[in-house]
Amino acid sequence: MRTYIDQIRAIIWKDLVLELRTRERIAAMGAFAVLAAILFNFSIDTTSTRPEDVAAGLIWMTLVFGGLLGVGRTFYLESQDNALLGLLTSPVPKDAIYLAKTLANFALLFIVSVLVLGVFALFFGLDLGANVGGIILVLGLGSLGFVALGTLFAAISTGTTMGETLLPILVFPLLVPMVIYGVTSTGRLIAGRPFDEVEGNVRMLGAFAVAALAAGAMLFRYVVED
Amino acid sequence: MATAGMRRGGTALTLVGLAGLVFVYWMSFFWVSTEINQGVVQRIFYVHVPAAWTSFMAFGFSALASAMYLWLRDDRLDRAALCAAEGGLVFGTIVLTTGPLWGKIAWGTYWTWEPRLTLTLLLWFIFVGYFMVRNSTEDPEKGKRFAAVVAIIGALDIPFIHMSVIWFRSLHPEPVVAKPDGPSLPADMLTTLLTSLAVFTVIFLGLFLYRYALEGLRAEADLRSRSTAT
Amino acid sequence: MTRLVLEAKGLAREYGPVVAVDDVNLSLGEGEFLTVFGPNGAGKSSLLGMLGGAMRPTRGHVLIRGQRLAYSDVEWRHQVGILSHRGFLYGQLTVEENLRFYGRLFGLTDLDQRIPERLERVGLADRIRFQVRQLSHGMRQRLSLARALLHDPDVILLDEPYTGLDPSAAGVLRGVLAGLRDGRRTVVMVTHNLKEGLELATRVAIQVSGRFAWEGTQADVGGEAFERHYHRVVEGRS
Amino acid sequence: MILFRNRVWVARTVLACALFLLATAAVGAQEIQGLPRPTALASQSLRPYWHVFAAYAIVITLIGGWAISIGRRLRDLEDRLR
Repeated sequence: MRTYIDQIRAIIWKDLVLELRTRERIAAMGAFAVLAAILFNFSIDTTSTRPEDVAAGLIWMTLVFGGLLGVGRTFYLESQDNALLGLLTSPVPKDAIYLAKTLANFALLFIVSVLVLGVFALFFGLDLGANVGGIILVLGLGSLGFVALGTLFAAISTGTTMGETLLPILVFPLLVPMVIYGVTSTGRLIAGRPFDEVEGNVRMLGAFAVAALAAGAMLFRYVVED
Repeated sequence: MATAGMRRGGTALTLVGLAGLVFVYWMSFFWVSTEINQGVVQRIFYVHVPAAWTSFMAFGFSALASAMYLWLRDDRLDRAALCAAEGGLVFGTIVLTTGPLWGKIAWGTYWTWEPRLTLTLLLWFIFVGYFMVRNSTEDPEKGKRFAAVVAIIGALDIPFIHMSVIWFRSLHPEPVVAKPDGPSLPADMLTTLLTSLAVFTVIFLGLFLYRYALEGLRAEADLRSRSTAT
Repeated sequence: MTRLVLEAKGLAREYGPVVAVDDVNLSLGEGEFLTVFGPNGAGKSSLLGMLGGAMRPTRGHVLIRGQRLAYSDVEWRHQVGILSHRGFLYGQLTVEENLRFYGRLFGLTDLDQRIPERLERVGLADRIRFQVRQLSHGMRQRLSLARALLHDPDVILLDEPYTGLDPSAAGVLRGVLAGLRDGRRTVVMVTHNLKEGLELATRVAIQVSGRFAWEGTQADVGGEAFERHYHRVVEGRS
Repeated sequence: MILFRNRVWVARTVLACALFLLATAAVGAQEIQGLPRPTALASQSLRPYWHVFAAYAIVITLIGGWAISIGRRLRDLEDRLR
């Protein structure tokens, strides 16, 4: 068990150090988030819609598309110099590889989601007030569910000849529950409603994330098998 | 040869099913009475509901066979999953086209994000992904595993999708057959519906076997081309 | 009779209708160095992948020290070191970080002694703080070798290790590989380069269309004559 | 042999067409039957009939299309094997 955790930690550490040195994915996701916020801002007719009414949906869309950008490249990191094979021929259980990769992606996406929230709050003039903690929790759980599915399917799409183009086709239908629960609860929290009101949604988001993680850990071995 | 038997059986079942379909058409046009509130458009129900049932069954079976395939690694299971998935897509397409035709008259709109319709649409897309993944790997074995994973994850996601889309107000008619206090349909409508359910199931099984025979033949062809290549 | 280390029984691998490896049987004892020759597409890399536990055999199985291994078995990877012409290294990590990462994956605890010692052996001790992308191809290959040997495996698998190396780098690699013949380890190398493959081998096999078309020992290989023999075997079978 | 296979092909096509025509005729018959009916139905246009007709035609087309496509693929494969 101790080795298992240490192996997970080693892979997370490796992924984050690589990300810190290249800043490839975080820069792409961050830039995408800010630019999307700017475009969204101009895509709304403020005379007919109040920005805060649509902010929740746009935040989640930014997160989903931006996340896809970063998560899709998870395994390209490994494919330069065939390092994935090195990983697979070391005595690490496949589920540990999956969990580590997912958690490293989660760290990145969570940072991006907080950034997205900040940027939208700034551009759309949202008054988050006392609900900031709740919103961040919701975004965190959503990110976790997203990367849990995203990492698994990134491994699949990387293994196909279609590559990243396949990723959205595979994950978008599966992400519907997450988007529904996430958007409704974020929207209500932005509107200043108490956290109790969205507790059920948050639970469902959590359940979705946990189920996705469990399924991913179970099935990942069949994806990377050669 | 097993494949040839499968093929004959499939053809026979399909012909029985198609004859049954003619009968169902006759029943729903000439025999069953017109529903009082919705009028004649309610007759779509006799093909829509059985198609939905068949496609769900097919997708469920595909996911199950996929899981068994990953476990046992028997190619026959993968072939079964593939054939069921194809059938699921065909019947799913029936659901997704007949539903709006009915909805336009009954609800006044072709499409609504009604839970069961949404679920069918998403399942349909998940299984489109199943075929895209399958056909875009260089190593066919890899494609089989990837597709199996897609089918399983899709099946696991169904409860979540179902619960989440229910958050939208449901416009879909309440279940009329599978209810605790017995079916609420008039007897002749119920008979028509149940006959149609049986007929659709038989058609699916027949075409499934027929399709399965095709995959079996393909596997034989692969085997043969291999022995001549080396 | 030396003790058996690596065995393969009826190993086969198919990619759909394509047969990459077809019914290969092996048994190698301690100190043996097997070189598998074969043209491109003969299934050499697939064979090595199955021996290393990176690839699931379609049929057959691998044994290490008499123990039959399951594909999902984690333990087996402790006993195998793999060196391919692709290094399994991360360009943005330093030499030390790369080794430390793999060391942690193998659950090694004495990395502070082990890493300098291994780097000394491959002559990279002075590059320990360099990022891998700053190293030449030859140095990278030596680092990969240090990585493959980090956990002291009994079985070492080499996949075209000389590919892309200049003569001097190849010379260094040759020296280190020669050091592997210490009587305890078992080495399997696959290559299509006859000269490099014969230097260290105690046993030789020629793989064509997935099968071992010819097997022999170093003694059966008579210098110049082997090249003609090789071509005859390859053309005869493919 | 080819003749035989063609005959299967023709039989299938004829069957599909027959079912299609039957559906059309059935709708027409129902229309005539349905027309004199009073009240709720009389106020509706003929549009529902067309929707029913289209739905039933889609069912036939898709099921028949799938069957025909399987048959075609089977034949292609057999030709290749021969």
